[in-house]
Amino acid sequence: MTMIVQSEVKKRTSSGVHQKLLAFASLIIMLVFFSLASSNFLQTSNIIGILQATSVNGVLAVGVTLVIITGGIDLSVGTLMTFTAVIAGVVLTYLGMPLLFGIVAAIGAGAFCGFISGTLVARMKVPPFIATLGMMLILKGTSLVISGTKPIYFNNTPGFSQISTGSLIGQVFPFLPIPNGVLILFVVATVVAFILNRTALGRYTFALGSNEEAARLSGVDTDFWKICVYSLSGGICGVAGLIIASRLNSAQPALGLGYELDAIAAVVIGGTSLAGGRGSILGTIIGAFIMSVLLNGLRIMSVAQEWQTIVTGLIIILAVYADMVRRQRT
Amino acid sequence: MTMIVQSEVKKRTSSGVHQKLLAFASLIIMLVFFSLASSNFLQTSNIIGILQATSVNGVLAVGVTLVIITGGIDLSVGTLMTFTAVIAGVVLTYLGMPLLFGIVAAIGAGAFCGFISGTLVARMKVPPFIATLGMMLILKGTSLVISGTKPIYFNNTPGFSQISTGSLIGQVFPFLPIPNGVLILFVVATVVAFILNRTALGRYTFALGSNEEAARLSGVDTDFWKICVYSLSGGICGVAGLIIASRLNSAQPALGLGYELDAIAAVVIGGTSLAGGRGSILGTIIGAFIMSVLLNGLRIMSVAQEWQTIVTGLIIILAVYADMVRRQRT
Amino acid sequence: MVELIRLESIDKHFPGVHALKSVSFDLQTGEVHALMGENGAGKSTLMKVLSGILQPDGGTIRVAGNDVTIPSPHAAQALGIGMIHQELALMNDLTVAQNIFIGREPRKRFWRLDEDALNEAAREIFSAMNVSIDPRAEVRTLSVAQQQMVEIAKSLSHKSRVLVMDEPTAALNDREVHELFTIIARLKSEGVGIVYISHKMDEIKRISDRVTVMRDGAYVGTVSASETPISKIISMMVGRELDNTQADIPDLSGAPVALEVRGLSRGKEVQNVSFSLKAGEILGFAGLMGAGRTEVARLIFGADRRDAGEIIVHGKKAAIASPKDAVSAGIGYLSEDRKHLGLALGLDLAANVGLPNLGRFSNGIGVIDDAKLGSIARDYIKQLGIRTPSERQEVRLLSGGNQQKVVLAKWLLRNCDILIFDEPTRGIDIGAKSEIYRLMQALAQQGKAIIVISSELPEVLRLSHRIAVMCEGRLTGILPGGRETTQEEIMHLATQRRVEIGGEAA
Amino acid sequence: QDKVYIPLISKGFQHQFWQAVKAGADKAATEFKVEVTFEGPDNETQVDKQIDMLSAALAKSPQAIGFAALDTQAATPLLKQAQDAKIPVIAFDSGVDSDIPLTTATTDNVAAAALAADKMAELIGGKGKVALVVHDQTSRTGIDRRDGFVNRMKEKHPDIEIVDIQYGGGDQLQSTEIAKAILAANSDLKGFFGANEGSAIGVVNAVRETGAKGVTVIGYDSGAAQKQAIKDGVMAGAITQNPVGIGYETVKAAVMAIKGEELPKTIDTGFFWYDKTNMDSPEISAVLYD
Ligand SMILES: Nc1ncnc2c1ncn2[C@@H]1O[C@H](COP(=O)(O)OP(=O)(O)OP(=O)(O)O)[C@@H](O)[C@H]1O
Ligand SMILES: Nc1ncnc2c1ncn2[C@@H]1O[C@H](COP(=O)(O)OP(=O)(O)OP(=O)(O)O)[C@@H](O)[C@H]1O
Ligand SMILES: [Mg+2]
Ligand SMILES: [Mg+2]
Repeated sequence: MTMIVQSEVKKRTSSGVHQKLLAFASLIIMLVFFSLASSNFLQTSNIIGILQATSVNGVLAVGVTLVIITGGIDLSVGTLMTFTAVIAGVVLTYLGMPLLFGIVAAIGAGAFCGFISGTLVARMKVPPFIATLGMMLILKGTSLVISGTKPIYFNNTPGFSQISTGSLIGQVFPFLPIPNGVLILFVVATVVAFILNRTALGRYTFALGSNEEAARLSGVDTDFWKICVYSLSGGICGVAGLIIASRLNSAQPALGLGYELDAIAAVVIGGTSLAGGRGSILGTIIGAFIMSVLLNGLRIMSVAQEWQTIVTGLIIILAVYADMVRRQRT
Repeated sequence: MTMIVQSEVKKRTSSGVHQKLLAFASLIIMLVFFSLASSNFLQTSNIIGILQATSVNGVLAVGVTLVIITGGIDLSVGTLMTFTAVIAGVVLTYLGMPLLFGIVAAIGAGAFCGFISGTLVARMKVPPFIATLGMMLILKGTSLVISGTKPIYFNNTPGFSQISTGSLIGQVFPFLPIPNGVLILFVVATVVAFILNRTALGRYTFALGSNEEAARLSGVDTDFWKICVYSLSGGICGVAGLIIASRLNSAQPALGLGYELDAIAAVVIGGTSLAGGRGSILGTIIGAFIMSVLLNGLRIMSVAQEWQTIVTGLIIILAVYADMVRRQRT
Repeated sequence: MVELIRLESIDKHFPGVHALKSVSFDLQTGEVHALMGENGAGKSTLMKVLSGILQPDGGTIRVAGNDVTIPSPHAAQALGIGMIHQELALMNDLTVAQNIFIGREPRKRFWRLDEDALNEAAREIFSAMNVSIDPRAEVRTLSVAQQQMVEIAKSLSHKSRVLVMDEPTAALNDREVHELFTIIARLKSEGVGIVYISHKMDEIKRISDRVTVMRDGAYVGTVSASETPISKIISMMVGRELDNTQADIPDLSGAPVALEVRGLSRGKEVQNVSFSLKAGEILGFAGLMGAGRTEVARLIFGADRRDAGEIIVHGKKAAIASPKDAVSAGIGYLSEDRKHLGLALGLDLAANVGLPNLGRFSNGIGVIDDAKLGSIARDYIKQLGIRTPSERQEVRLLSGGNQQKVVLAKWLLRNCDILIFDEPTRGIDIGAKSEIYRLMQALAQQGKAIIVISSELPEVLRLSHRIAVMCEGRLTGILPGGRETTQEEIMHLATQRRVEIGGEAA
Repeated sequence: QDKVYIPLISKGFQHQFWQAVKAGADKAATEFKVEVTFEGPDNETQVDKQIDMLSAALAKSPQAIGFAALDTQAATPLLKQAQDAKIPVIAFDSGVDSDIPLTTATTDNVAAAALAADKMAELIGGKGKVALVVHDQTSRTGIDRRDGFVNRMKEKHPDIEIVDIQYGGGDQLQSTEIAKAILAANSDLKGFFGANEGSAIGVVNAVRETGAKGVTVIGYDSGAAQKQAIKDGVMAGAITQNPVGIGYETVKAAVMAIKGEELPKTIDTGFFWYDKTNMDSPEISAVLYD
């Protein structure tokens, strides 16, 4: 993680530690504020709760960051997550296959749906908004049809709930009972950050968003790479599907709508431009944490729900505004 | 590239009657299909039901079209609509003021909120997605706070429900009992189309989306005009708020979330590009009708609900794809 | 003559770049004052300060004797200062006339804009400029040269007292340049002061009264245009003398044919174009604006779909359906529109240079060797004299000419057998230009086949071994290169319109 | 066409509760040889979407119609239209502010939530802190269950303090996060009430994930996960309505109305407390669903 942090910051601005800390400013201010406001906030269990609450949205946001950097958008991430959870349910519970098959099926199904969205966008030139809106509806319906409009429980696959709620880290360091879901989030983020900053796929992702025609005229097979990006993003939704299914120990076919907005919001709060061409995974992770820390803090403070909503709206605007001002300064 | 460019030119400049009809193609195919599939579809009452179902989303979509043409986006339209309905409720029911005050208050409140979003976007350079996401949350919470989390009924303002459900046209032509809500939709659409195509505000709307920097370098006060566009769009949301409140004879404070996606979808189905710079109100209206005809038709055919969702997704993609192909051909 | 503008000790910093170091500049009524300097010298930056786009860090601006601040382009317009921008700043979705009068539309009653008056006014401006562009056409459908004419028309419509022209002729050919100069002469006689930025030395001699030279963001000196020899100006700019001789045309009779094109056609833009190109040969393409040269290049490169025609590379028919196919067949294409088609402006220099070449810099699983890419990018920065703080600078922050060099580097690195350069020296300073000529000649000597499309006849004449001339989508003839071909011969072929041919045939 | 057609417009569709209502309706449809369709909006705020559904249903000229109103007044004009067309309307789940529906097949949510409050008081010994996760702040069922629970506590169990009420939209994940935050803020929490299936599961998940001790969880509705939680002892018990019964009675009443038979003003399908001790009894297991 540290490595990525450094490289990303260096790449953007090439100014030192100071800069790095500032990027976290809103997050840190919020953390300090809530710690002072409620003594319950800094409890280990609550911190772990926040981490866990970020895992699903964080993973989705990482996936959608890729698509947004290409200049696209993916509205289907929420229902795709649900769809992959249902697929895992069918494979593990209905077909009774071993755990690994379920994992592969979920991620594979996600990548496949991403592939379809990508093909619609790249080859058939359907605007991303429409292609993924259509996918969102199709997957929502399909999840209901496949599951028979009822949850699929994973009671026959005992290891399944460990995917997100177990703690590998906790087994090694008992004082750090970080749930696997969070671990997965960081692994996914690290891998994707690596892909984005170090590999050809990542470079083309940026090039597509920056100037697709220029990339095409450079001999880059833009359609192919775009499809790759959507497929990768879909596969990542599959990971999110596994995390949420494991956490609820069930695939809830009706869930998922609305998650796309949270994920996109995290991405944009994290400084990635919806116009494409620029963005970072670190930013997205910070964005996702800003959202979950905010919600958790307000809940801990027992702020009435309608006021929670208002404050969240204000803080999101403020955080992004502060970030804009900071960037213009430096 | 060149091919597309040229075809679009032709479309704009030398668009014959033929061409215009083709734009309706998906809509007409759907109408024909559903008429054949179910004898109930073409009943007057059902047609009026479709028109009425389109009025709210149609008005919202017209408003958001303006913002999208500037290259922005407005996620707050749904909750802004609700907010204006609640304001009308407060003015008419809680304060007992006459009908006209309620109407002015709702539209004024909408324009004011649009003004704030516009200021955030234009002057404070907050990305539109974030500014309006924040507004969406703020307005959602504020509606609940103001209304005391319960619906406000308009039982003391007898004329109120006439705003959308009465029929001025029906009074003149009894065989055409078109509800006022639909009339309002067409009036709003006509006025906005006029503004967009014939006035300076419209010109600058396109200019902003096409190349804001160029407009600024040409001495256009881009910030001012952008704020105007958001304010106008907000005022239009106020009209939608009146229509829906009148239709439900109540201001439902929790309603509204998710409406933004329907509105944006109608705009994009209607051929307006999310990248800004191009779009038309006629397209948006067609897009809104495609969505409501589709839903109504599937309901009339008693398609199971989960399949309705799937088919809707497929048709949306297909309609837009067909439109892309058509444009490339001609 | 009265002093219109006086800029004194203007300073401007960008992150990592000291773009203007206490620069002074003045402009009188009725004069054409040329501003010269290498790419990245700070010419555009200085003029952006004058036209309110950038705010200086220090220094004073006087307009007609009064100290002023110019906080916005709008304020500049109010002071009578108009500017033609180097980077075309037009609204693609609006029509030509709408672009020209943006912000100043004539109105009718009920807030309506008067479209007819708008189009009529635009038509008048064009007819005064002696060019034919449909005011109702959407700007995105125009070629770069036409867009440049629209920019000029736009600045003329302001009726400014001061007109800044930042490389107005970069995209124009001789005939259009001639029209522009007629306009400039007229404006001059009306007392308008003109700041003229160009890298074309002959133009400076033809129209300017005084020349101010900048180097590395600093003021070098101001001289009289008529009394100062070009070589003196050049040495002020680059600090050394340039070799300006034409290379000999090599004997290519034994060389293999690298590229052959047969019957290439697409709509009206390209009709039945056939030619062949040998390894080691430089084939120039001349023609007027819209002659179809760019389109021929795009068809060969697979950027557009051709209606008919064969492309034969190294004796084998190449199935080129996309730029990817062309690149794998060893063809590179340097586009004329660097901003829209050549560069990913938001990415850094190294990433742009790497774009067609990532295969070479990545391992089996696609991990890029950024260190290697970076060091190669630095090599090109040195070789081409790209003015940039580092190879990590975003391309959009480079000066126009330096951006062009980045596009060049990208294709040089790709090392294609067949290279198509479409207006390769557009906006490139004289020093770098001769460097690029030298590079092309060296590439040809290495056995590469090169097509150079250029609207500057001297450039075509100097570089080409043979010269293909196009008119209205047809290849009207291929002339030998070297000293025996004259500009007149080329112009004759370039204006050989269809009617005339029809007449001959009849 | 020959078959009698009765559309049911419900408040929801995807949730297990509504699926159970649908199952009951389908059962009655087979029994009475009628055709039934079942439709409802995505969530309980979408009043106007429900109106559009009702409008489309009426356009199909059904013989009768079942309707669970999201807002008690909003549908009045359409119900009038139904009345004019002589289409009998049967209300289910909650009533309509109108005398057009011939009968209402419903549960008294207020009374049911009050029973949950009484059980809670009993289980935690009459005093301590209690929190609620409710599915919706504005829908009828959300309000009734919240108020039923809270008011009963105020009236009958003054030593019990309600420390927090938050709303999770019935989304299991969101409800889980909310419940965890409430647990973190109130380490001495004694009781937790989840006001529908999603909310209840959220509370259960939160208790499981945090390992909180000594929290008495009471749920609402049923479903496999809730039943399991009761078996595991994480949940003390829950209130169930009889959704299958609601669906069944609605269709049955519609059939009777078509035949012109007399109907009672309301059909109370009842609610039940269930816990480890009575879950498997025949009368309780009949009203539970998976
Ligand atoms: N916004 C900016 N941020 C950072 N650097 C900039 C910016 N604008 C210009 N520069 C730098 O300032 C220097 C001067 O640029 P300028 O565009 O004025 O050059 P120029 O003389 O017009 O060159 P050319 O002939 O290539 O157009 C260049 O090194 C350029 O990279
Ligand atoms: N993007 C475009 N869309 C539509 N027509 C175009 C486009 N680009 C060029 N054309 C037209 O195609 C024809 C050939 O243009 P092309 O750009 O190939 O000419 P050229 O010889 O390269 O001239 P130029 O000096 O303008 O670059 C012209 O009639 C031109 O107007
Ligand atoms: Mg310049
Ligand atoms: Mg050209």
